[in-house]
Amino acid sequence: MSQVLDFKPAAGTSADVLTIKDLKAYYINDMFGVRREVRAVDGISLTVRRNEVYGIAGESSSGKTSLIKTLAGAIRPPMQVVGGSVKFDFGGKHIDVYAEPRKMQAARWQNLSYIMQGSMSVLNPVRRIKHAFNDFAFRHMGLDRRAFRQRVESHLQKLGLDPNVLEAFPHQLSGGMRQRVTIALATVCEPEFIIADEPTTALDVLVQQDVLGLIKEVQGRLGSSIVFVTHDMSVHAAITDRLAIMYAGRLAEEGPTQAMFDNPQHPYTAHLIASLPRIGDVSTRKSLAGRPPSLANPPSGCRFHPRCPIAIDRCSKEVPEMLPSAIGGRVACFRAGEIAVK
Amino acid sequence: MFLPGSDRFGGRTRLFCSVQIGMYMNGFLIYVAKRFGQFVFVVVTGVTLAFLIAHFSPVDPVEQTLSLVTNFGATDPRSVEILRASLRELYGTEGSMISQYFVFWGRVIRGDFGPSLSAFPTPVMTIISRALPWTIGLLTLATIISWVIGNLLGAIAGYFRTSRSIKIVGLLVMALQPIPTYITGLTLLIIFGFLWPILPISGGAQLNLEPAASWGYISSVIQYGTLPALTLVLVGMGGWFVSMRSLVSNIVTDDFVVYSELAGVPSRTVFSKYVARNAMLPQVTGLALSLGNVFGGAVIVEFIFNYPGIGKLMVAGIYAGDYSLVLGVTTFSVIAVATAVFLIDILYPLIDPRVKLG
Amino acid sequence: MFKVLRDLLRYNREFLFGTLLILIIVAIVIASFFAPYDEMATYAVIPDMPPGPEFWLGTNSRGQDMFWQLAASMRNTLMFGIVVAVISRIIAIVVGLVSGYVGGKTDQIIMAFNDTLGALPNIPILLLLVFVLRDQMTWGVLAFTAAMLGWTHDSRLIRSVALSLRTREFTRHAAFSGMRTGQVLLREHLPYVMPIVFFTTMNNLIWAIGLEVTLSILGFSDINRPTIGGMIYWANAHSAMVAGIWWWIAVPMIAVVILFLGLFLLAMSVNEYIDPRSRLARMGA
Amino acid sequence: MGLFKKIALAAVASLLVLPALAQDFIAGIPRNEALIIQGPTAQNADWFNLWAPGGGANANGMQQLTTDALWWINPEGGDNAWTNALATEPPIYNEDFTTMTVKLREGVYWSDGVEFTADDLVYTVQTQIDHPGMGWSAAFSLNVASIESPDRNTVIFNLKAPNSRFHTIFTVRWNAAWIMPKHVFEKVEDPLAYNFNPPVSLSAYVLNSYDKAGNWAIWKLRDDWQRTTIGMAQPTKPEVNYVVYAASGNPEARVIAQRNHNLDVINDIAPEGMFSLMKDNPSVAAWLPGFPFAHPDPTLPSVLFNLQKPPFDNKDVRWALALMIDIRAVALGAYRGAANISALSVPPTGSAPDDYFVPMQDWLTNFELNTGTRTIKPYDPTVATQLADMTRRQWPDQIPTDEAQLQRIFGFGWWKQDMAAATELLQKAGFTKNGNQWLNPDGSPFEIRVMVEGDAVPTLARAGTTIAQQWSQAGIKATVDVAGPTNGQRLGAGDFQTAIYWTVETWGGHPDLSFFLDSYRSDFIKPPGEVQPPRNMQRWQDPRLDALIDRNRSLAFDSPEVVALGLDYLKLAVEEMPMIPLMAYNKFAPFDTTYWTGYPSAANPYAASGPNWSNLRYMIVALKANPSVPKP
Repeated sequence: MSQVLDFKPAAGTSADVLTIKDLKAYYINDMFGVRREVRAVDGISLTVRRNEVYGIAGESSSGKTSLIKTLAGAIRPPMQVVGGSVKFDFGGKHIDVYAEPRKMQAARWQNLSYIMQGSMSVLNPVRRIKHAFNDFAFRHMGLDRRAFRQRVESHLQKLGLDPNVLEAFPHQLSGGMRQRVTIALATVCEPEFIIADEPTTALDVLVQQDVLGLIKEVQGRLGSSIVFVTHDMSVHAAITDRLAIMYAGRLAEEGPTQAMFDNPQHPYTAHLIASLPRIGDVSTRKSLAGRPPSLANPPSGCRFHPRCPIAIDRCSKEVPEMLPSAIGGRVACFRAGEIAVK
Repeated sequence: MFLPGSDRFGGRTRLFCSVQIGMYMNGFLIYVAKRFGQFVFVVVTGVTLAFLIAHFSPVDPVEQTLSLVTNFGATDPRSVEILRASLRELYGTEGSMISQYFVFWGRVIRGDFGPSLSAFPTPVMTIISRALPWTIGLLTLATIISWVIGNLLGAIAGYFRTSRSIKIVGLLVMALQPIPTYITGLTLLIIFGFLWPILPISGGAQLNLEPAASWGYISSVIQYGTLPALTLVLVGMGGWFVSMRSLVSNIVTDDFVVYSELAGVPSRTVFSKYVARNAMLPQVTGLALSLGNVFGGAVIVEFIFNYPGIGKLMVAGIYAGDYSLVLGVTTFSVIAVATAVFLIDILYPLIDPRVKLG
Repeated sequence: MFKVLRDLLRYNREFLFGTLLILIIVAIVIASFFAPYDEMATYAVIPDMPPGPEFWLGTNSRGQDMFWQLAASMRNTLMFGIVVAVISRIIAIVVGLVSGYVGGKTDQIIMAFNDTLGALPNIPILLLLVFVLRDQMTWGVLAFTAAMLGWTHDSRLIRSVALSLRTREFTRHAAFSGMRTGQVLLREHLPYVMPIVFFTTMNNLIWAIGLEVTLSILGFSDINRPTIGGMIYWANAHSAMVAGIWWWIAVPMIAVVILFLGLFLLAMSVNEYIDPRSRLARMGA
Repeated sequence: MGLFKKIALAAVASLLVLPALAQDFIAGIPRNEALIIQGPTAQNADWFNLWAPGGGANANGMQQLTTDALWWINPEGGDNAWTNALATEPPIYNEDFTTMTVKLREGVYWSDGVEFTADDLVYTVQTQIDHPGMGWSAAFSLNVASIESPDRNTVIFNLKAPNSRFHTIFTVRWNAAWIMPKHVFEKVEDPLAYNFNPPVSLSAYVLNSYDKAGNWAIWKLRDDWQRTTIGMAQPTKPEVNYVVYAASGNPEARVIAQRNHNLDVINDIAPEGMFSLMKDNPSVAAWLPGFPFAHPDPTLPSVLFNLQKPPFDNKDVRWALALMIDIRAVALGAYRGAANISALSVPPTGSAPDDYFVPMQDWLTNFELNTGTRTIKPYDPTVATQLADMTRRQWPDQIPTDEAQLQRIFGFGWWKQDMAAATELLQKAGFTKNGNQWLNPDGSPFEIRVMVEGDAVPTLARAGTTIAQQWSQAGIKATVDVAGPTNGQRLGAGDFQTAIYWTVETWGGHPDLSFFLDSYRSDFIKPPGEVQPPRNMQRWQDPRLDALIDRNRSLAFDSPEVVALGLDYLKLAVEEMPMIPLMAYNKFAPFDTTYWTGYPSAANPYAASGPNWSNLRYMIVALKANPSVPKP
């Protein structure tokens, strides 16, 4: 793509950057006497490989935001991790997020960065952009002030941003510009792992394209892994290498993006893909009956069964395990592969 | 000013909005003009209100002076008659209400509220200007201290919600807040003036000290101001504490705070530069809005501790039936409070870059 | 509503404690209607008796039983606060809802006036009025004046809520279906601002009673009428503190602290309850 | 939370440091050389011109310590009440009281070294005649036709009309026409606009320093203190080097300050504060060594009626209201029993008990009142004894038992509360009773408003509430109005029904009643609605009274007939009851003996007590340092 593509992953390390095992994170609320457990993340296992874009999809309140908050070690009460583990491997530097919080703290931004949803509000409204760079990145770079400033400016230029934005306040920038600044901020330390949480959601379509391109380009250049979260399946189709589908706090299916779009194994995946608008298709999309389940009081068995068009008796009684799927991924469904995409 | 877009993205300048630094000054002037308009509106309303109330006073300044003069000693009825005639001439309370209203405005603008009756012939303005430094000093200090401590504790309590010791301090601070100023002040007076007499309970500074920039004088002023200021601080900081705590506990869930935490920005920086810095902004506005009440508190505190400020002056004026003094102090305090609010308002853009200057 | 109250009582310690404190006050107020002595009477009992089995809260130097004085005073003081709160609530609701609903220039003008009144220092204005009116300054006049000064802050709060309601779906529905503005405000908007009104009522009560106490202590109110501030005024007039009649000062002071703490705790817990964020947390997001 | 702990630690630490910071009460002046007196807050602190309006109430030491006049009367002085100050002898009137000759003292100097002469006196009178706004201008204009000064020690006043009391303008009880320094004022263009700062003193003390905000003024002993009238009478150098007038806050703050030995002389506090000081502080002295400790001022708080307002123009109504009062309850309510009650219309103080009260007892006991249905003898000579018995329970070893002594402390007798007689009197006046409520002759409810000044004079406010309550219990709805500072104005304008205040004030040390009586003549009485000049606020008009006043004007000041005339006035006042006399104004003025001893007392009444009285100067020069004074 460009002459600046000169970063390669370090050799000699394992292929997985992130390993999540049976992670459980609940909101536990004890207010006015009502104890509620909201099982936002309920037994999820997954791995993210080096130099890949890993997508997480799902409806709103499916727990995807909770999942990435949990894997980034960014939860605050009332949310608690009640089981499982999150482990990173940054080029041989192993971190168990919930066992070694100090190590995790040190790795932030250097090895692991974050592009957040809602570009409007992720920057401190009363401080100039340069302060954000100072706060976030300075201590990781080991540079003096001047060199750091030069580094930031050249980084911004690489991303097509005028270094003058450093002197601006967030409110003086447009939405797209702010998102670019955020991306610049997240990539300035050249981290191995980037979490992108709906980075394009609030942007108009053209800007979206632009930002996606930018993310892809930076990822390619740095060789980082990205966990990319969005409910927009078309974005996943455009950018991710592998894709995980979340439903009600659990994974429904995981696999290579392209294969999943071609041949979804889980009825819910099939539904999500089917609801994508396609050029030339004028038929009305059939929307799924019912609403997403309450995470405080989820249905028994397979959590999708009340809305599933092909549910059988067993689905309401037993919880389906994540098992290898036909397309080289994993799926949690007793009738995996039985539904075809039109 | 437009930032040039990069070639790579086809020069999409539409992405980049202008950085409006050049517009800043112009917008600031408009903002100041608006605030000034509000200031003038407040002053006019307050002064008119004071004039109207005072105008319907049953207190006749001439008779008031007479009764002050003839309160003691032998008084010959005939001499009182002569004195009354000469006083009528002096005060000149003639003319229609409208003309008196304009005469009053003339006086307000000139800062001339006439001679005080209880301190005849000293001008009211002279008396006010003597009392003013005390009140300004006490109020500024106490307000800043209570604002800083209240907000600091509130911010700490909002940010570090789980700490037990902070919860206890928070409860104490909040429990003090609804107690009326007089009761807090009287309690402090009983404790530190009566049961354990270690602090002066009356006056503004040591006797026989000339105001000077000497350590002796300043330390004396501090000592005499301790109990009044402490009262105002104890009463004042609870409100700041409560509102700051709730502001902070809202702000900590804001994206930019969460983001900075995710980024591993040290929690001290997050607390001070992200949380407190943002939560402070509404508190500055709140400070401006609360000044009127703070001034009311000063009246009480000065009364309790015999502190030689504006508030005590006003109460003394009422007790002495000093018509011109009371009217002067009221008018003056309306203007003073409005001015302070105006000052805070125009300084606000300096701390909040987002303020809509248009 | 009842369930909310029960939940609050059962699960919110601040609310429970606040309610208990207020119940103490209410019990005292109710007791005032069964007083064996005329509340104005002096030298009805032996003066200067310390608190004990015969006189629970002691007697003062004017020969009044402190308990019954406190009861009558609490009733009168509370009455004052409630009158102020009710009048100023009505003004605040009307101004806030109308300003928020109508919006635009009208809103700006109303709020400019609102802020002007809010920026005036209350105490000097009230003192000037006291100075001018003297013994025509009955508690009714004082309550009315206080109410006139005490609504601006709350009307701004209510306005901000009304402003957000204005763009909501149901407002448009109501407006399209031909409801008059007054009806929209009364039927659709008022219920939304009621929790805020409740919260500000507590604060307003605290403010109004504080005002009454202050003015009475300074001797700027009707000294014939027993009030909390009046009790302290008479105690000061008899140098109760240095004379060692500590209960004469302590009783009204403690009573007013109980009242204020109670109101404050109620306001706090209700505020927490109606705060959208904590509500959200409760419902599970 | 480290930050928080630091804050808490700092708060505690600063609290502990405070006592270490404690400063001397007065900067730069040894405490044992200074006498600290309760002063007012003087808003016009840099105004020392006593002769211009407003300056007359300058009670921060100016008029007490630096001024002088021709003669002084000590209200408690008894036979020695009269003092010749700047004059060497009492005034010399001619036969028909149209000239008054004054002989002046030699060797008296102003504090700037200029000698006082007749020129100063002539200048004082002439300047005030020329400037109508000045304090004593009217008094001089009305009386003085011309002034002669044949030599430096003699001044002769030629009066416009006979006046046997002209000298009282120059005679100090509280104040008088103070002598102006000619050499200072003659250089001034307008004596009314001149602030006289720094003031030149004619007495033993001179201004040392003052607070512009008026919270304190400090006066120091003149080096040439001997060249003043007070110094000449003083055998040894006064020991008080500095006199500090300090604004001392509310009554409780004053008590606390005296307990902390930072306030030697208190002007006035509530009775409770006095009792507390006397009980707990052995170093505190007072006018009377035992209960009630107070100094009775020569003023007479009374229930004033507005005689121009019906039904108070009816003598029977006034008497009925008097008989409804239980004076013992009033004394307990106002003063906790520490009251010096009086049934007569002169204050029971100074020489009055001997001059008037003792001689009147028989007449009072036999005084008969016609209630319309019968004749009663309302006087109860034992009331004061009963009061003493009631307070003795609380102060067992303080109350004497000797009746003569008791009379000096608690007063003589008063009217016995007599509801039956009051009922008859009201019925006689056409009132009817409906249940427990009295109705006016026209059938409307009989309601009375009782005006009190309020906080400024708390004891009278308390008396007012007690009396209002007694009337209410008797079936007349009475409400108390607190007039505050408008009190004087409302009294003057007649804007009251009844009021608790004093319109009778005497020399104290002299039986002459002209001090108040002269202003009672009917030609000063204004029609309703117009402002009545002091002091006849009740607007009492009676030809018999006018006759008495006229007679008094032609009597010499020291004539024995003065007392006989006074007795006639008292009898008239009893019969007419134009006001209900209650008691002397008992002033609670405790002295701290930690630093100074030898304060005046009932046993040694060489000066009146109370720091705003001008003759306080006699006390200041007489004080001795306490030998056991704590070392600074």
